[in-house]
Amino acid sequence: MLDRMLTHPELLELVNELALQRRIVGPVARDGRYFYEEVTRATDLDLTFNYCVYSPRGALFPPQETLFVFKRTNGTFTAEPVIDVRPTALVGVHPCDIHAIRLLDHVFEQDQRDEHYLSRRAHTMIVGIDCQRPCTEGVFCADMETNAADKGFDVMLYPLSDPGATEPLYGVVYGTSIGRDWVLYGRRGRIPTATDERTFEQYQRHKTDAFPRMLRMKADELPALLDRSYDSLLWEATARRCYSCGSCNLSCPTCYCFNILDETDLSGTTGRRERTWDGCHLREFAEVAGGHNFRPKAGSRLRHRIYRKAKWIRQRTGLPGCVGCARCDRACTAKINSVEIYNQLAEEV
Amino acid sequence: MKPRIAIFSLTGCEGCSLAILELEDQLLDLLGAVDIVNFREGMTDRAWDIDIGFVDGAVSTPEDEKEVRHFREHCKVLVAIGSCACLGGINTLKHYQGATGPKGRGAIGENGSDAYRRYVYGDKAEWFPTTEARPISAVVKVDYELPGCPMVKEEFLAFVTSLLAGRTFKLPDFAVCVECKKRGTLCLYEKGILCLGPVTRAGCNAICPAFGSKCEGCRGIVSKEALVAAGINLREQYNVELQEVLDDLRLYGAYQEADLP
Amino acid sequence: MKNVSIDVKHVTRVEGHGNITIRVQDGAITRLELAIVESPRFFEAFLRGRKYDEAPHITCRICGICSVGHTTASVKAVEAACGIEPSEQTVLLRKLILYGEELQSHFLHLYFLAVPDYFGVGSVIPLAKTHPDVVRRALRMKKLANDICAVVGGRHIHPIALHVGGITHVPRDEELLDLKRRLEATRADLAETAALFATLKVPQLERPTEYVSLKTQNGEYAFYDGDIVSTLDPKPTKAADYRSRILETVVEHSAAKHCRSPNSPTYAVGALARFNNNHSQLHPTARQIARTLGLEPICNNPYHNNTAQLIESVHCVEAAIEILDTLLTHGMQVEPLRKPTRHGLGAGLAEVPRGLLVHEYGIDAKNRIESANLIIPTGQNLANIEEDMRALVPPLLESGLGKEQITLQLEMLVRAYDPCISCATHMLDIKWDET
Amino acid sequence: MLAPPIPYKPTNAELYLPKPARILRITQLTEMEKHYELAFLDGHRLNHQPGQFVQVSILGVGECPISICSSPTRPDTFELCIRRAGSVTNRIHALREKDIIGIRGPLGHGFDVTEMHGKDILMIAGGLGMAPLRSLVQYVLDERPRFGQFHLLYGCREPKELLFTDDLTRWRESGDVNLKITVDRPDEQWRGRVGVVTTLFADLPKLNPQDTVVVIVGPPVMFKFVVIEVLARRIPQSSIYCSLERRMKCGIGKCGHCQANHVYVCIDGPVFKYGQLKAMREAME
Ligand SMILES: Cc1cc2nc3c(=O)[nH]c(=O)nc-3n(C[C@H](O)[C@H](O)[C@H](O)COP(=O)(O)OP(=O)(O)OC[C@H]3O[C@@H](n4cnc5c(N)ncnc54)[C@H](O)[C@@H]3O)c2cc1C
Ligand code: SF4
Ligand code: SF4
Ligand code: SF4
Repeated sequence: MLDRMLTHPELLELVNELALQRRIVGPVARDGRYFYEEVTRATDLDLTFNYCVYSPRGALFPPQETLFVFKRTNGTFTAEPVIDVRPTALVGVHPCDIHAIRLLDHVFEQDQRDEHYLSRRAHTMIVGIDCQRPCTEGVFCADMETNAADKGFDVMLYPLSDPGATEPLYGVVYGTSIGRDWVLYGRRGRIPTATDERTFEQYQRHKTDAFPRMLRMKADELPALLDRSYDSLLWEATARRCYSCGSCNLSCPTCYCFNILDETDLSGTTGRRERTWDGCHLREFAEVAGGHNFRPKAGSRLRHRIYRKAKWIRQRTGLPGCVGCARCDRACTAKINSVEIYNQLAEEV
Repeated sequence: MKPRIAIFSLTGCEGCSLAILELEDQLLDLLGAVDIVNFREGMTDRAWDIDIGFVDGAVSTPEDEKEVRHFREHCKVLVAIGSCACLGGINTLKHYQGATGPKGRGAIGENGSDAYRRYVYGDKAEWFPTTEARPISAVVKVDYELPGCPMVKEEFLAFVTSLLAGRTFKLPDFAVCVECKKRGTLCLYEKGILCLGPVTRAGCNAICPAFGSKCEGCRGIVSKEALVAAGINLREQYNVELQEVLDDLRLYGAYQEADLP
Repeated sequence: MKNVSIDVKHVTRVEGHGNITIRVQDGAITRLELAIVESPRFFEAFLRGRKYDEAPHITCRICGICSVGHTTASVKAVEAACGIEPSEQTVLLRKLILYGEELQSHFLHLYFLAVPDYFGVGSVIPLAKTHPDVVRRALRMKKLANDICAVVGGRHIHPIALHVGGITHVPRDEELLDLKRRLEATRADLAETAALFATLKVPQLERPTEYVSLKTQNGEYAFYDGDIVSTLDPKPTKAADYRSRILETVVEHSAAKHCRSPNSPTYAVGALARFNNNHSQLHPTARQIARTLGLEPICNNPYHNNTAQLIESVHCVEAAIEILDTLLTHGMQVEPLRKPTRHGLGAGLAEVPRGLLVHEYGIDAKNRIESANLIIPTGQNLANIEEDMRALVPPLLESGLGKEQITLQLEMLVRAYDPCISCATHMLDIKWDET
Repeated sequence: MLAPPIPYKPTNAELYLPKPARILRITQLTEMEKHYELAFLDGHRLNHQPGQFVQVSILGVGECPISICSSPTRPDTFELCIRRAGSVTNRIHALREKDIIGIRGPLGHGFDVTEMHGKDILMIAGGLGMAPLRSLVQYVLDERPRFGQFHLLYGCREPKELLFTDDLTRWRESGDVNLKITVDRPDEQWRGRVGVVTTLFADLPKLNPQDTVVVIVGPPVMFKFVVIEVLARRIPQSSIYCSLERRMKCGIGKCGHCQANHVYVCIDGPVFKYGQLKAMREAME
């Protein structure tokens, strides 16, 4: 059921209004690709983007952020947490990335609330945009059941116009009162008609057919497949090519691991404790003082990542640990491909 | 007591020492935190009781060898800065000339391998004493290395602050790609360019890819395993022989070749 | 003083290692040398066999202080050899970054290397305590110059984005606007710098000298481009014919390649040379400063090279602002690098901070470099510095100054040329006997 | 018109903040290990369970996880035993009494002591494993009437590596615990047992499998062999506890470093039951 219809110019006007209140981050064309970037005007966004090279996770979980600042004074110290709460709107988030953000939300909420993430998240509004067809080759979001999202956004836009039309007409679904208020307070758009609903149904039917299945098994069969594959020789065989460069981790929207580092100024009396993205493919990730490494070989690290994505995260959170965006596969200069790995493992049994 | 610091230069472009002067925003704080007691490029006075000595440039003449031993003797901590001092740097390219051939990192005089000298100085070649170009660690014990062509000035600052704060300083143990991802740079492989990032030690904040240019490996090879993987990938995935890429890797770090597979 | 022997081992506050040796016996100079003890590096040799587009990234490593200059001459030489015409946008960006480097180098030289002499201190470090405002201003100006280089090329030392056939990165509008704003603000700093230099007493030395530099035909004060001219022979010579104006010879007694011109046994290049040849093409503001500082063409006092650098800095700031305006008006696009259309020999000339720089390469059909020749400003100046010293020493001796004073004057003279010895050493070394 | 933003107030902003604690006493235990007694500056008590750990901070250097080696039954202060191993621990070793360090915690899951009440206890410590175990030993001794038999086996490579030797003497003399010690490599003075820790099993009386709780803390190599001895005595897998070590950064289940298979050692552990570990291939490797 649609909540509202918006024309493209209406949407841009709404975004421009939003820009008065929030930093706007959305897809921008650069180097012939799309990237999530901060813009000042709605027209700088390109909502017809196919996919963004990197997910929007950096807007919520930045590559490096300060946890607290400290000061050492006469023998003791004081420390002050740094909570960065710039109101933000992520405009143009695809369903896969919405699923990934839901996972981050869960992880940073679970057990102990991590306010560095959660405060930023609370100040972030998400305007989703649905994909009617795969954004690019190699994605397996349909297999992961993440090519559509029914929650995790404030507003979802369905680009309902025919592909030939010059300007899309968006079917709008509200996810939260924040999203609804944005559209309604803005007094833009109109109430959907029965025709709109029919177009929307048609859109959904087309969509189902448009996504090819890449995996030989269903997402919920992956944990069992991996259970059987712990000792497969495939890990080592594939990882022979692995640079341990971590590009797969760092471009993945569901990777949330981080390192913690201290930085000081030249006087040494003040400083910051920072967290920065880390990745389980990096050699030192599981190394302890004295040099023992719990995952010393690229093969064990590759296995760890794949298990996390397809089994352990789901096991711990009930949410998909991989959203099928294939960013890891594209980022890997060694052309190590997760779909290929799953399918090869399936062959073994 | 403020640490007494010296900055020395051997064979190189002195860009690394210069990089210290380019820390404009931090220079006054730096001068407040340390005493620079010996820095020919920037000052006249020179002293010889030194806590931390930074050396840029490679060892490439008998004179360099003598000097670097002298530095070692007078510095409690000796730090190689820049690719020349850490890896031999661009100077080592001279060994890939004329009769020497690509693999002949031999001593001067062998197989006419001082062809480079003749090319520049003609029949006066003998007047210019030169030896194999080497990182300073090939001659003396080095406590820390800050590679990069030029040295990454932010890393230099991080090094000095770590030392002042009592933190152990460690070079990143991961590849440049990590920093590309953190910066959000489009990977050059997506533009069909074989970048050396996956085999090169990070710490430069992936500045070359960020400016559209492939990583040239100036910070040295991150690990042997990565290089082995490169050999396999280039042949199997990209149809390129490792040797061609080695030619690129040689730009700043031909001396590493001893460690290559 | 009848017998004097001066040995300055490692002249400080210059780029690279240089020694001064002077022997005076019975009042006559028996030996006078500025020797370069920096190790030779063999760039021309190891360029051979490398890919054509690697030349700029290799040759910028000749020198950290003028790496943008080397890159500029290098891309121009390769493009001349390979028949590549860079786009207008590329040329504008290259000029902008070259201005950045001229400024960075001039500021560094004026404030860090030369000013301490006038304040009678050994380095800029004590000035941080006694004259913090001067040092802070110097740092602010230098940082701006660096940031120009960083915005265009990624960094000042060994710039990244400058390539044969184009530029691999375009700055964002906000970055350009920021530079423009800061360049405009730096006018005040330059005025104060000029005021400071107006108070400094510049040593006197007049020795008729030939000054060689590039000159453009389009009225632009030459940095990026131009033909060779000199104060003795203003007829322009094209880059490709540089050999008719710069004669590299092996001088037996010094075993170094010296440069002379068809007109003089030694000549000078650098800021003063450019000023002497192209004074009328300076931006009006720069000409105004020249008048205030009392510098007029043709000036034969090498110590005024510093004054010329200051005047050029004013010019570069104005010229950079003009380029920024053009770039901001037209907007920028990422352009693909242009590829070779032919192969052969090509020369690239540029005016870098220390003077005329020549790169020349032969590129073969496989786009590999087969020959290289590099002529570096300091290399051209060395013989001239020696001549200046020859003129300077006798009056100094007569004036009854102490050895220390004489040494300082000599060092100041060397520093006035702002020699970049790292650059020069690909070609020059001097041996001498210890007496 | 835009909707007014919804106010949001962070509720847990101090998650990563260490609290200042004063070092009251330092004892050099061995060449590599020092023993620290600490108390929070603001008078707060740590209120931990045996087996939990804290994150110790030297601001400007970093933070590292250290087990609490004192028992919650002695609540006014808490104790740590720290081996010099890297940048943070080296700096801690350079500190003196009255100095202040940062403490975050207690963190992790410790031993479930109530489950142990009324049972016979067998503890096996290897090397530095004695540090986390000491907390539990003290607890059992302080609450002695709640427990049945108490055996403690302790193995080290060399006599000079034995931790808490004063405690060991006291414990043995108290008669409250059946303490056996062995070393792999004896020196001249050593009069005790020689051999790996499993050789001490021969000295144990017959265990009552249903009424015995076993706790194993030591290096991974020791672990497997000890488990075999214990299982051979028909102890159920749910009665065997052990403590794992992994690289840790956050200590609160976010940073991912300590993950071993599906578990996060910092929040799911560091204390696990053998039954859980069996499913974790990496923990056993
Ligand atoms: C639950 C737990 C309890 C521990 N209890 C004790 C104890 O009681 N006494 C003791 O001496 N040691 C203990 N350790 C080991 C101790 O944490 C490491 O020796 C310490 O982290 C080394 O830190 P460093 O900064 O000195 O070394 P570095 O090598 O400089 O390590 C840098 C960082 O890596 C991480 N790291 C490195 N090694 C380890 C490791 N072994 N475990 C966890 N993180 C690591 C830490 O975050 C550390 O700050 C324990 C470890 C864990 C996981
Ligand atoms: S594992 Fe790969 S496909 Fe899955 S979410 Fe991460 S980047 Fe996307
Ligand atoms: S991106 Fe590829 S090569 Fe790099 S760590 Fe991941 S799997 Fe290995
Ligand atoms: S551009 Fe180079 S360094 Fe960056 S991610 Fe790609 S391969 Fe790695």
